[in-house]
This record gives sequence, C-alpha cells and structure tokens, in this order.
Amino acid sequence: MTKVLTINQSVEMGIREFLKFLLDKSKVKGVFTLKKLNKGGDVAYSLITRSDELKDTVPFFPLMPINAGKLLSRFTMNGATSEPVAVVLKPCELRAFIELVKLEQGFLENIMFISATCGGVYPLNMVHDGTIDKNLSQYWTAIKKEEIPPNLRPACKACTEFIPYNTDMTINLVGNKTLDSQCEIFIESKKGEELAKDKDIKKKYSEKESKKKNLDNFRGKREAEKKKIFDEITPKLTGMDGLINIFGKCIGCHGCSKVCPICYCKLCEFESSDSEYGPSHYESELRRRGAVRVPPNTLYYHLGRLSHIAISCVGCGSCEDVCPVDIPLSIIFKKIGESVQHMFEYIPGKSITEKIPLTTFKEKELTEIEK
Amino acid sequence: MDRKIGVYICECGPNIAEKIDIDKVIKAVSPLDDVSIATRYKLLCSEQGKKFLEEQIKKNGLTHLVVAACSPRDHQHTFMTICENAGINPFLFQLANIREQCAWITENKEEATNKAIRLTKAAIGRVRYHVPLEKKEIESNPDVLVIGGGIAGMEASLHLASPQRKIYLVEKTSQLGGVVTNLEKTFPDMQSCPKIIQDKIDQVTNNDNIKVYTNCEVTEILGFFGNFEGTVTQNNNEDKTTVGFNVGAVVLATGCALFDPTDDPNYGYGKFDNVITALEFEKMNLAGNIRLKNGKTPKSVAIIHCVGRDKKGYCSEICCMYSIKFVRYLQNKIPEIKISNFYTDLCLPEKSYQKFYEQSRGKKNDFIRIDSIKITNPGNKLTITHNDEQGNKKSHGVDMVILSPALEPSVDTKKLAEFTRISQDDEGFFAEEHEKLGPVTTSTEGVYIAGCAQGPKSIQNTLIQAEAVAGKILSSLIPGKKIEPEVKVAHISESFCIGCKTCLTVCSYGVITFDSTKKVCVANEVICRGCGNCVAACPSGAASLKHFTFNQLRQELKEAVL
Amino acid sequence: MNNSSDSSEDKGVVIQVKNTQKETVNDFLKKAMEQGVFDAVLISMKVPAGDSFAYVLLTDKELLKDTFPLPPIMSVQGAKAISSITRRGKGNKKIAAIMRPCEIRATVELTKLGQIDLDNIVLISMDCFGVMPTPSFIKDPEKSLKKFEDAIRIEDDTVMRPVCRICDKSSMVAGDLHIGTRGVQKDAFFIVSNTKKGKDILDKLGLISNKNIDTWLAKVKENAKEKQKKRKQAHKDLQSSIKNLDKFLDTFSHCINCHNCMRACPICCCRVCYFDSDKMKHPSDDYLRIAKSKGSIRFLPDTTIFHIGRMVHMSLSCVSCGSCEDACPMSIPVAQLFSMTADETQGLFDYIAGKSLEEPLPLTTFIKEELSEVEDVHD
Amino acid sequence: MNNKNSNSDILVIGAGIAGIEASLMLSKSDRKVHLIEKNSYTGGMSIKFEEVFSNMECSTCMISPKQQDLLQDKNINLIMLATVEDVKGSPGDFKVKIHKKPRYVDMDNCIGCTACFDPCPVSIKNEFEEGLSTRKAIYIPCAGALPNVPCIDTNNCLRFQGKDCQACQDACMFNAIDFNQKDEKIELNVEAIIVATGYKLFDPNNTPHYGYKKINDVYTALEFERLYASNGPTQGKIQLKNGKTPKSGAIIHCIGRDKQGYCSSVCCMYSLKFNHYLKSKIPEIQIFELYTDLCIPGKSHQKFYEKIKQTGTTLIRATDIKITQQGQKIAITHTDEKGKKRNIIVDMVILSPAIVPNTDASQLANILGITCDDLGFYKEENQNISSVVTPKPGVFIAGCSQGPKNIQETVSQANAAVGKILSASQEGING
Amino acid sequence: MKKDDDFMPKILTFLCNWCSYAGADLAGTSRLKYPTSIIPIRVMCSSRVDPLFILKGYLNGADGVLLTGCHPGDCHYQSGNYHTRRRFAVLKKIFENLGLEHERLRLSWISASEGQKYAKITTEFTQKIKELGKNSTGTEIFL
Repeated sequence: MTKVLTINQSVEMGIREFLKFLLDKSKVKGVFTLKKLNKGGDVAYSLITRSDELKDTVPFFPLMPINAGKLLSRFTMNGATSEPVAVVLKPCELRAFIELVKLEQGFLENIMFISATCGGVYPLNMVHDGTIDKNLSQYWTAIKKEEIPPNLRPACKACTEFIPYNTDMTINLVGNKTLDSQCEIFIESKKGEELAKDKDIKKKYSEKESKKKNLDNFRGKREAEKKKIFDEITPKLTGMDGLINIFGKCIGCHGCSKVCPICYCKLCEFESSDSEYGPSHYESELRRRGAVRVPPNTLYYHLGRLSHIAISCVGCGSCEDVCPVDIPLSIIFKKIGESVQHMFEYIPGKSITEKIPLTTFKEKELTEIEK
Repeated sequence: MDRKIGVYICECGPNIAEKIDIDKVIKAVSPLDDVSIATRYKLLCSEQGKKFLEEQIKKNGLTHLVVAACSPRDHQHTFMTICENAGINPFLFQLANIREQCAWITENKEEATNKAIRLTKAAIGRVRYHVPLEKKEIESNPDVLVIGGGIAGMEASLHLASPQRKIYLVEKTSQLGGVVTNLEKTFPDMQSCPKIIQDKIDQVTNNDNIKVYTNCEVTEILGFFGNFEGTVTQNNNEDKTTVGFNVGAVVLATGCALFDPTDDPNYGYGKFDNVITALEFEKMNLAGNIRLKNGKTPKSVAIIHCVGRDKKGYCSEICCMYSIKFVRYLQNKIPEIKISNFYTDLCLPEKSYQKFYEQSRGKKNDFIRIDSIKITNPGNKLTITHNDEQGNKKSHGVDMVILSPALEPSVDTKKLAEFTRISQDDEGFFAEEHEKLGPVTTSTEGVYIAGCAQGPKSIQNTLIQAEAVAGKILSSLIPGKKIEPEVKVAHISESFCIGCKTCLTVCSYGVITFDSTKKVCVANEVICRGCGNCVAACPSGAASLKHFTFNQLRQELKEAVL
Repeated sequence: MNNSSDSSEDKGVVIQVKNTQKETVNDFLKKAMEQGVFDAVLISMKVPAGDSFAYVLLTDKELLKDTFPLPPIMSVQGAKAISSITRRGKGNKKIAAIMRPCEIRATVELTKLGQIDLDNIVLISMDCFGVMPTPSFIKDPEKSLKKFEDAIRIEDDTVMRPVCRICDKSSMVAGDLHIGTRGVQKDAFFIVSNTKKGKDILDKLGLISNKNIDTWLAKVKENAKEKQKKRKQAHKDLQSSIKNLDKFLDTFSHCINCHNCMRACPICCCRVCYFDSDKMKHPSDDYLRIAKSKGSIRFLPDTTIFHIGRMVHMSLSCVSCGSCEDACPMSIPVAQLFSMTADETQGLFDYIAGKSLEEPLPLTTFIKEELSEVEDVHD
Repeated sequence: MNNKNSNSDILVIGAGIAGIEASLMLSKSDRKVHLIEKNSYTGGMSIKFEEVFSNMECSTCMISPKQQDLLQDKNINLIMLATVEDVKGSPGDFKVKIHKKPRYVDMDNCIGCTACFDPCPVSIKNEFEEGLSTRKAIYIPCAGALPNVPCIDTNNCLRFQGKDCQACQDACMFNAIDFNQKDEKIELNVEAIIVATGYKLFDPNNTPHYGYKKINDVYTALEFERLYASNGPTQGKIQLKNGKTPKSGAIIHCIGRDKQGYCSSVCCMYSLKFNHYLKSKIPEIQIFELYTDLCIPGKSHQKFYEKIKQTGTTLIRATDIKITQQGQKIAITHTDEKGKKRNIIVDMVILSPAIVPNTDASQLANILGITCDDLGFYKEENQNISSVVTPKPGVFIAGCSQGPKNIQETVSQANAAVGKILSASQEGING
Repeated sequence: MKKDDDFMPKILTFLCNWCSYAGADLAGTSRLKYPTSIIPIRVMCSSRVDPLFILKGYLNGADGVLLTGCHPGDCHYQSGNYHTRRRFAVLKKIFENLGLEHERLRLSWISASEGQKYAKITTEFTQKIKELGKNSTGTEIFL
C-alpha cells in the first residue's frame, strides 16, 4: 500500500500543478525538468525557480537530450545544494545519479526525486528530423495500453528497469489508462510525504491508498523485446572479426564517453598520453602488421571503456544517441553490462548503500574463475 | 638526454651459456634503439663480475643497465648496488630472468634462446622508461601516544619512555591499572595482583618521561607514521579541555569487555540472586567477602565456563584457567565448600596450565562436561539442569553460581579503529596486520595494538604483546633517525584525479585520503607499501605506481609479445 | 614550405592513367616505396565491414591496392591522423600522406601548434570534389559510394556536404606535392611540386616537371571563383538567419553538449578542453542563483559559451573541413557557422589557415599598426 | 673486537621464525646481529609446512620474504652449521664461543645451480622429508630452501669416509666445493643473547599402542606435512605407501599429552588443518578426528573448527585409543564419550604429537647459565613479569623453546625479546 | 592445423613478486620443464594488473594471458588478490559476451612452494592455446 496523491487533471498538467505548488509554497527553491525551449520543439533540461516558467515544461516528454543523472552530478559536484530542488527524471537517469553519488560525483542532500514508470524515449535524431511531435500521440496510446511504442530507441525497448528506485515520488505512466484525466503521484519516502503535506493540499487534492500497478505484463514484453534485440546482436559478436565489423567505422570522437553518465573522469584514460603511440610504437606495429589504423586503438578504447564502466552501466542509451556513425553501442554495453552485473547480483543505482562491486570483494566467491 | 643502455648477459657458468645461444641474444638486442653495448660475461655476480660491470658502466658512460641473468630474487639487489657504485641511479636498471624462468625450464636451446631474446628485449623496452628514484628521508617524532592505562599500556609505556622519547598515556577512567586492579591473584602461579599492578602504577607515575592523562579520551588522530597528531579531551568537568600533541606512533591498549550474560536467559543472570559474573566474584573475593546476598557463606558453588562462547563464536582462552583459579580462591577462603565446574572443553593451552588444573582437583571439586545448561530458582536454592556426557538430564542445587563469560571487544574499539584507519576483525577486535607475522602491528604503519584489544589473552601474553609493541617501536622509530619510506610507491595526479575514491576503497593501508576542498584523492607516499592496487582501480589513470608505471609495464609487455 | 601561389612553378609532371586514376596514384606510391623514397604511406582504406573508411599507415606495399585515396567521406580528419603519428616526435620512417587540401591545411596549422612534426612526412594533396555527410553515407554505404562516384564523374556537388559545396580551396596547393585532376583529360593527371621536399621527390623518381599546367590552373581558378561566389551568398544567408541572439540561440538549441564537434575538430587539440575542465564546474548554488535571476535556465547553461568560446579558440585556424558537422548527433550546421566565422576572423589578419607554414598564427604575433577600427575613439 | 661498539652486538640462537624476526628487528635498529643456526638452512620448523592455520596461508610465501631479507641484511652475520660452546661474562659483555662446522661449499661462489647433486653416488633418506624421500650426500633439504646453497653431509659422503670421490667438485663450475674447509671456532663479544632454538615433536615410538612404525600408513604430523607439501617428496600428492589414494583417514590428537603432562596448545588446530589438507586433495575422503578436549584458543580459531566440521568430518571425543593392523586397513579401537567401546577402520592414520623440548635444550641451558623447567623447556624468570626473561640477566628466550605456542605467539615473543633488549639500552635508562 | 607443432604461442604471464614469481623460480630451480611460451612480467602484487594490461597484451598479439597471484587469503598486501579476482572476472565476462576467445585469458593462484603447479598450469595452458591457434590480433590492421 502506497500513499497516493491524486490531482484531477492530466498527468502533464497535474505534475506541473504539483511543481507549481512546490515552488509557490517554497517547499523547493528550484525545479529541474525538461522544458520546451522554443517553438521549434527543442526540449532541454532546465532549472526553474519561478512558477510561471513551468508552463513550457514537459516533464515526461519521451526524449532524453542528455542523461539527467550526469547533469545532476554536474549540478552537485562541488557540494550539495543548500536549498531544496525537485527533479523530475527517468529511472535510468536516477540510477545513473545514484551510481555517481557512490563515486563521489554528486550529493543527494536537498534533492527530491520525482520519477515515473518509464515507457522509454525516442532517439535524438527525431528532434532534428522533426518527426518526434508526429509520434507523440501514438506514444501515449501505446503507453496506456502497456505496449512498447514503435520507433523507440533500442536501449529503451530492451529496458526492464523501468520502475524507479530511490525516488521520493513516482508517477504511474505505463499502463495508466487515465493519463489524460488524472495525475496520481505515489509517495515513496518520508521526504516525499513531507513535501506533499500542506494545509492547502487538502482542499485541492484528494488522498487515497492505492496499490502500485503491477507491471509484470509490460515487463514481459520488454523482456521479450530485449531477448530479440540481444539475439540480433549476438551473432555479430563473433570475436575480433565481429568487433572490427561493428567498431570499424568508429571515428574516434569519443562522444559516447562524453555523454555517458558513468564516464566521469576528468581526462579519459584513453585520451591521455598513456594511450598515445609514439613513433617507435608505430614502427614496431608496422613491422608486425604491415599496416596500422591511424589514429590507433579503436577497439582498445571501446573494450577498455567496457571494462571500466560495464559494472555501472545503467543502459540509458545516451552513447548510441550521439554516435555519428550509428554503432549499436547501447545494446552492446547493455548486454555486456548486464552480464557482468549479474555476476555480483548488482543493479547499478538500485541501492545507495550497496558498494560498487569493483570496490569490494567477498572472500568466498568466483572460485570457479581460478583454474 | 641520450640514453645509453648497456646490456650484459651472464653466462652463469654453463647454466645459461649451455642452454641459451647468448651470441644470438646479443645479435638480436644490439641493434635496438639506445642500446650502446651488448655483451656477455662469465659470472656477473662474482667479485670480478661486479668489478667488470662497474667499470663498464663508467667506461661506456652508460645511463641505463640491463642484466640478463638470474632471478631478481637472487641478485637484483647486487646489481642495483653496482649501479649505485658506478654513479647511476639504481632504478635505471632492469634484470631479465633468463635462468630460473628460461634456461632451466627447457632442454630446447633454440626455444630458450628465443625466449631469452624476448625477455631481454622486454627489459630493454622497460628500462628506457625507468626514471631515477631517490630514497627519501622523513623527519620523525619519537614520542608515543599510548591509549589505555591498563597493564598493557603501562608495560609498553615503561619500556618505551626515555629522556629522548616522551610517552603520553591516556586513560579513560580516573585511575591507572585497568581490569587487573580487580583481581586478587594471577594464574597459574597465584601471585598477588595488587602488588604487580601497584608496582607498575608507581613506576609509571614516577617516570618523568611518561605523562599520564586520566579521565581522558582520544578524540582525534591525524597524520602518519613518524608524524601523528593526537587530540585528547578531558572528561573531568562540564567544559571539556583538549590537549593536542605530536607523536610518531600510537599504541592501542584499550583492553576488552566481558560478555553480558543478561543476553542469555538460560543463566538467569540479573533475574536470580547469587548468580554473579566472574568479575563480580573477583571483586567480592578481593574485598575478602565471599557471601550470598543474604549475608551467609555459600556452601556450594557452581562455576560455569564458556558463557557466551556460542554467541561470540570463539574460545576466550583464559576462562577455563580463571575458573580454576576461582576454585583455588574458594578452597582457600571456604575450605569445606563444594565446587562444581561445568565446562564444554577444557582449554589449558600453556605448559604449566594442565598441572594447575590437576592440582586444583579434589574431592569436593567436580569438573563436569556438559553440552547445555539452564539455571532455575525453584525454591531457595539455584538449580542447575544440564545434559551429561551420556545425554542424561541431571540437576544440581547450589547456593551460588559464578558465570565465566567470554571476552569481547570494548566499546571504544570501533571509534579508535576509525581514528587510526585500521580495521576490525570479524569478532570486532582490532585486526592485526598479519595473523602470524604481525600480531602487534596493524595495517596502518605506526599504529600498534597490545593486549586484549587484539583478542582474548592472559596477563602473561598481554605483557608479551606490550613488550613486543615496544620492540617494534624501538627498532623502527629511533630518536634522531629519519624514516626511510619505500620509494616504489603510488602517486595520484591531482590534475587527473576526479575524486571518485575508488582507489581509497581498495587500499588496505589507509594510504589514500580524500582532500575535500580540492575533491581529489591523495596518496601518502610515506606509508604506501607499493602494491599498486589503487592504480589498477583508478579509471582515470590518475594513480600511478613508481617503477611499475603504465608505460614501463606497457613497454615490457609490448616487447615481450612482439 | 613556401607560399603556393607565389613560388610554385607553372610546370608540372604529367602522369598517364592506366586503368583507373586510383590505381595510377597507387602505382606512383608503390614505385616511390620501392625506390625507398617513402617507407610508409598514410592513406584511406575501406574498413573491413565496408561501411566506412579509415586512415591506415602502411609499409606493406601489397596493401596499396586496397586503398582509397580520396574516399567519399571524411571519417577522421587527416591532420588528426598525422598528429597521432608524430605528436611524440618524428619517427625513422619517411611517410607520404595522401589527403585532401583541407586536411593538409589543418596539418599545417597543427604543425604550428606543435602537434605535428613534418620532418619525415611528405604531404601530398589532391584536387577535392568534396565529401558526403558521414551520417547520410553510412545509412547505405554501398549506394552512397555509387552516388559519390557518379557525382564526381558529372561534377555535381549536390550530394556533398554543405561546407564542401562552398569550398573555394578545394585545389589549394599547400603540401609538398599536389595531384591535379581538375579539367585534365581522363587519361592523365598532373603532379605539381610545391616545396623543395616535393621537388626532390620528383627528382628522385626521375619525374621531370616540365609540362605546362595552364589548363589545370585555369580550371582551378574558375572553380575557386565560382565557389567564392557561392560561399559569399551562403554566408550572407546564414548571417541573416542568425542575425539576432535569439536566432543564434535557436540554431544551437538542439545542442546537447556532447562536444563531438570539438572532438572531431582537427584544430581542437587540447588534452582537456577548457570547456570540459574544472573551470566550467560551478557550485550548485551558483547555478541556482543564476536560475533565480532569470526564473529558469537551461541546464547545463554552457551551450552558448562553449560554441562561441570554441570559435574564439580555434576559428583563426579553422580550415572549414566540416568534420564538426559530421560528428554532430543533432545535425546542427556547426561547420557552416564556424567556417563563416573563420572567414571573418582570418580576414582580419589576411590570414588563410594552413596556407603556409612560415606565416605565424595571428594570435602569436602582431603588427603595431592594425585593427584601429576596433578601438574606442576618444573625442 | 675490543671496540666498544662490539658490545652492542646481539647473539641470536636459532634461525627459525623467532630468530629471524628478532634478528631483522635488531638489524633495523642498527644493531649488529650474530645469528647462529645449527642446520644448513634457515626457517626452522615452519618451512616444513605447506599451509598454516587458521587462514591456510602458504607458509613458504609467508616466510621466504623474511628469509630473503635475512640473507641480504648487512647487519646480520648468519653463522650456519654452528653451535654455541661457551658463554662467559655478563650483560653488555658476554664472551661467546661458537663452533662452526664446515659446509664444504663456498657460500659466495655457489650460485645454487645444483649441478653437484647428480654425480654424487650416495643416496640416503632425507631427514628433512622425514625419510619419505632420498637425498645425496651433498644436498639442500628441499627445493626452495634458503640459502639455496648445498652442504656436504660428512657422515655419508664417500670422501669423508676415506674413499676417493670428488664427483661433486668435478661437477661444480664455480669452484664452490672446498673439501679443505675446517671447523671454525668463532669468538664473539655481545651485549645480549636471544635463545630461539625451537622444539621437536614427541616421538610416538614412546607410545606403542598407536602402532607407529609398526603399521604402514600411520604417519606423524611432520611426515604428513611433507606428504602434502607441494615441494615435498610426492609434490603434494597424498598417497598410501602402496601408492593408492586413501579413502578414509583418522587424525589422532594429543599424542603424548598424558606422558608429557601438558597440553601443547597447537595440536588441535594443526589436526584440524590436516583435515582441510585431506579434504582439499581428496574431497570424497572420510575423516575421523579423535580428541580429548578441544583446545582452540584464539579469536579466529573456532571459526576454522566450525568450517571443518561442516565438511562432514566425524569428530569423536575418545579415550583408550589403540591402533592395530586389520588386513590392508587400520583399526582404531577406542572408548567414546558415552563410555562405549568402538572400532573404526581407516586407510590412513595421522598422529598429532605433543610439542617437546629440543634434544639439546638442557645442554645449551647449561652453557648459557639458564635453567629448564621440569618439562625441559627453558624457564622464564617469573611468568607474570615476562615470559621472555630468564633468571640470567641479558639472556632472553623466544618461541617454542620456552613452551609450546603457535606462530603468532612465537613472533610476539621475538618482538618482545627485542623490546626488552632495546628498552634496556635506551640512553638515560638505568637497568 | 598441421603447423600446430611449430606454433610456439606467446603467453603473457603476470606474476606477483611474493608468491607466484617465487613459485615460478622454484619450478626453475627444481628443473621442472614447461613450455617457453610463458613470458613472465613481474609485478609487486597481482592487484597492480590493470585489466587494461591484459586487454593491451591481447590486442598486441599475445596468444594467451595468464594472471597469477597469491592464493586468496595469502596476499602480501592483505587483500589485493581479491580485487584482482573481481577485475579479472569482469574482463573475462566481457570477453565471453563479445565472442572473443576468453579461453585465452586465465587466472591461477600459485604459491611460493607450487613450482609443480606452475609448471603444470603453464603446460596445460600452452596446450590449450595451441589448440586455439594463433591470436589474430597480432596481424590485424583495424584494431
């Protein structure tokens, strides 16, 4: 049984109303959510402090311009905010942020999370080719019916962690047939309860006990889709040849690491002088191979990045969104990520106290690995 | 600077010369970049060999040296010394092991030669990236902070104090002496405890070089071996006064606590009169007044061993012996008394203990092996119900029950472990550095543990540990002598570190701290042991290990597989 | 290297094409390698999957047959490839690099920035007809390649990237040797030497620079003139579309701060970009304060400062190669904007990025009497 | 040697763990140490063990770095094959006479190539391996022993038996073999002495009812240690005398406890360790442990016991144990806890004997002017003051020569003995 | 496949200074025989072995990479090898999932007295690598 706050408006209006209430009542000093920037339909995360600025917000717009976990890390990197801020974000973004907090890249204090059961988002290129708006109504129809909307990013289609962890409030989006008339906000924490509590609230909002929707059906669909997508990539992961075929077209822009919420290093090891070849290095490689790709280390970069982040990869799909040459990064990283996480029964970002597997160990484990 | 690498291949008599085509190795490595000379010699570790190498370095103006010979475990030290004598930094040297791991493992000369070429090339590839490392010397403070004014803390202090070395002895309670002040006699030779402890207290208080702080607690310890800063807070009055001082080492001698039998309802402790703990009995005995609650002298007593052992999961080593000592107390003071000992296993682990036990047995003393026990109080008497060896239920009525509880970590353990960045073992005691070889040292260099704070032990063994701590400090923290830390240590680049603390979490020695203003991790090179765990853990490449840097190893492995 | 237009001889070598132009270029390189003029060649090659191209440094002559001197896309800017080889210093091998003029020009700029050591490098440029946008190419590489080859045959630049369509330096001779194919008969092309290094190579190969190259020069000039016109017009259009701040911001509103443009840019060679450094990381309260003053801010609010800042840092060396736009996942016309700005800023100093090694970077030098127009006039 | 500094030298007797530990510490404090070892190798008893309880750490890995340090330490004068003959004087000025037997192999010239072994015609039982393998007359006790320099056993060497053999000398390329080495008398002047001469194990021949030496496949603890050791005679393969793998085994605790009259404190733990040894090599083996009282003091030891219990071992509290041959197998009759007579049949028996004083303990005590207690261990002056102090000022004891103890306690005592010495000689301290 | 007999793999072997390197030395001093395919790289602790070194070695054409260290619980630096084990497990899992020949990576605990085990493991591993054949990364251009 979870406490639910019901606002008799559409989810979009209702959540705006709630955010307005939070700002107007000074319960928070800022709201961090997606906002339309212009008539062109550009959507970006914004930090809003005045409630009149909320009118253009689109908290559950099916797009992830950049992983909000990464942005929150930038926001709180140099210390917790001294004033409360409400953040509306997707489950994978929240998990990314939790993971970053564990890595000392941000602070949770004074941040209130509003998340939702997530139906997934569209690829970024739908923004510039202008097709995203056309897809919106079909998106919400599918979500209501607990279906996977077509044209979503592969990472989202294959996402089975669509229910947020560590959130203070959750909005039910998936399978919610009353999206257009009712906004139900599930209160999931003490902090959430504090925020929703107010004299005024009673007049405007009704309070009831409700069971969070069982989404096993939807999960099943996602699992099936994930299997399909993984099955598609698996035959391509045939060792060195397969990897060269997949990663051969990489132009080395490292955009994938730049947008990856987990890649938090100041200077990526693969961009450091340690990863450069000196002239003698080239010459010895040439002696052996007869030819060498320049700049080198394409596979080393991707495999190395995998070895660094797979354990914490939240499968948010940002990497693939920005890849200028359409390498199916999100699926490869998700597949590998889940396989290594599974070894330690670890779900990145699920728990704030659980240690990241590579920072700890058990004396009795993995004994089969040694021969 | 131009590198001039000299490559010297040791024949090691026939050991290498007959198994490896040395000339082929020379031919293969001579044309490599920076190699200015590659040659062979019959036995480089011999006196002539050493002289030869030294002369060669000087004559050829070598800047780097590679020797292909035996295992570094044998002669790395020898050749580094030669480098030093010849005027090049000993770290600009690399030894290729072409004997133990090459010549001696195959009968195939061609294969051995190929491998030797690889190993030598790898050493050359690596040595090119070596940088000179200099031994550092760190000023150190010989003074010592001893926490805990029990017998361990006092013993350590007395052994350490000298005009060149001040000792700050901090005791939480108002008086020195610790748990021993409650005891009448020691086991097994029944010496007088008040005398022993008073002697120590007198020696400590009369020693000008020991400053005692009673009613005081340590509230902060910063720094590292040779240069700690401790803060002590006085609990005397309302306004707490703090004292700070610099010391070179910290001794944790905080003793232990007794398991609280209230936790186990079987013993009736706290519920029934005349069920008392060992410590309560010691005090009663010391006061010369073994009486029941009603003032009468007990006619029968049960001593129950191993109280709390199940819960704690370890044998406390001394309970059997002090229980037997109680038998002696009782026999002395109330000769006609009937004593029953209930035990699970008799633990008498010292050369004289068994004799002590045997001599304490008597007609009126039973030693009964049990596997479970329950104390009830149906009438005036306490009733002990237990299963005997045959599995039969038996009952005894006694006037008094003495519980011999397990020893457990004292309450301050966790706090002090955090202060000193050492770990606690699974039982909650301070964890020693190494179960066998480092019983009184800890993972933080300069922090030592003595006595029951490290685990249950007798007075005798407690004193041994206190003296052991003294030995450790006296041999490594010498007044006027600087500390020479390891040189092959970790370093974290401030500009590349992102402060994720991954390195910090994997370090076993508390070397890495987090600078919260700069938000970067910092490795204390003075206490680093140079394992390199943090380096492999760092995703940014900000951490590096001197002499085992990314580049050095990369070059080595690249040449090895080329 | 000398200023090309002043000192290049008006003569060149004519090479007869056998089979295809590509094969002939390869033959030339092979011959040069066999004669020890070069030890290695840096050149484009199809990647194994066939869906893109990559620079390859090769010493194995047999591999030359698989190379693709001017591929249909510029997946990696060639200057970056040369920098990767020589940033740590020159090697022992003499390397010939076959690239487009804009890549050679970026190479010259990076040399001035200390990122390249040209001592053992011979730069060979070729007349460039433009490249296709990488994102569109990789959608269907096979079809795109055909489209590209057709487009070159009929000299139709509509499939090429916008910056290529208005490139007026596509035949600029900036390296040691230049291969001229514009307006030359199908069965031949010119090799023109631009430097002493280039001339020496021709000499070593026994190639005599004695053929008249007037037809090529005329065609090049005509092409440049036409492109200059188009370029002016395009810049004018672009300028009007961003004439106020709002419009400017709108153009960049897609930007998701991925900084791919910077990473793909050959000139942006900083190890850590200033705009990714700690200097751009502020305490949360600062962000909140700014938000409060405006009611709402985009987060991160660094988009504009990044792009304008980057212009400040690199526009004087921008060679209008278009790599940034190729790499932009949001299809922002970054290259068009940057190349327009570059024309303006470089114009201030009569500087053409990559034209000459001798000319210092404008911000590393000054002339006492210049730029008075930007100063305040005190009445 | 009349230099005043020589009086700050320390004599350490015994290069086992205690002696090594004490020597290294003293060297670190800039003391010159003379370390006397009667054997040709360092490390004492502990290098015979493959693993040590309770963390089952590899013993060689644990000790060999210390041995290496010892050999490279310039402050430590390691005198091997040596015994103390006479001690005179008082604290600060002991005059010690050492008898050093020749190794007949030059420590500096020998490079440890072992080329001299093969040609030696002699083959005798290797006592280091408890006679489970053979060695030559020129030998090192086991692979990996340190220093890695052989020694000639003159009792068995043909040359020293009057025959004309110099096979080893001919095989040596480094002129390391020197038959002309002579016994040496060394005189030292030292400030203090640490005695760390260790222990031996109770000889089960004194308790014939256990069938030792009469029944095949009844082993002592040390024999079993070597059987399990990866550098031992079977390279760690646990096998019966007939080469077969045992299907069952019994470990008998407290061998000799009755006779000796004390509990040796470590036998229960090392017996449990043997259980682990057996299970790790032969997972399906059935094991019985017969004990009287389980003595597992120490904070981490019970956990080890519980872990062993979980592997399915049968632990029997037994008395009246008698071991007899029964066909190919071994029968163990005993009385169990409930007083019932029982009989178990196993393939292999391991006896865990008590720790007893070393053979020459009392002789050395006489030389040093210290005393032995009634058990034969060195007697400490007064147990409660410190167990490392002897009644003779300036002479300290450490390790099992003082009484049975585990490695941790041994190291503590070594540390403590050093603490005593260094503390007493701090400047400005009297006594 | 006929050429297999001539194929001498290159197996990069990381050894920790305290246990495994001593064990490998012991194999030598005991004159145990094992293939010369094994190329030792000495590090102070197995935990110094960054998974990137293994990756790097693999991409540089090592036919196999063998990582050795003290047995769990025996680490000279307390717990380094437990971290090593996790890192190795992660890398191996990545290899498995990418279809790379994870059999070319191996982790083995070798104590200072296990010369025998070292010889056995290295012989076995070399045999395994011979079955797998040459690692193609050594000649690949587009890595």
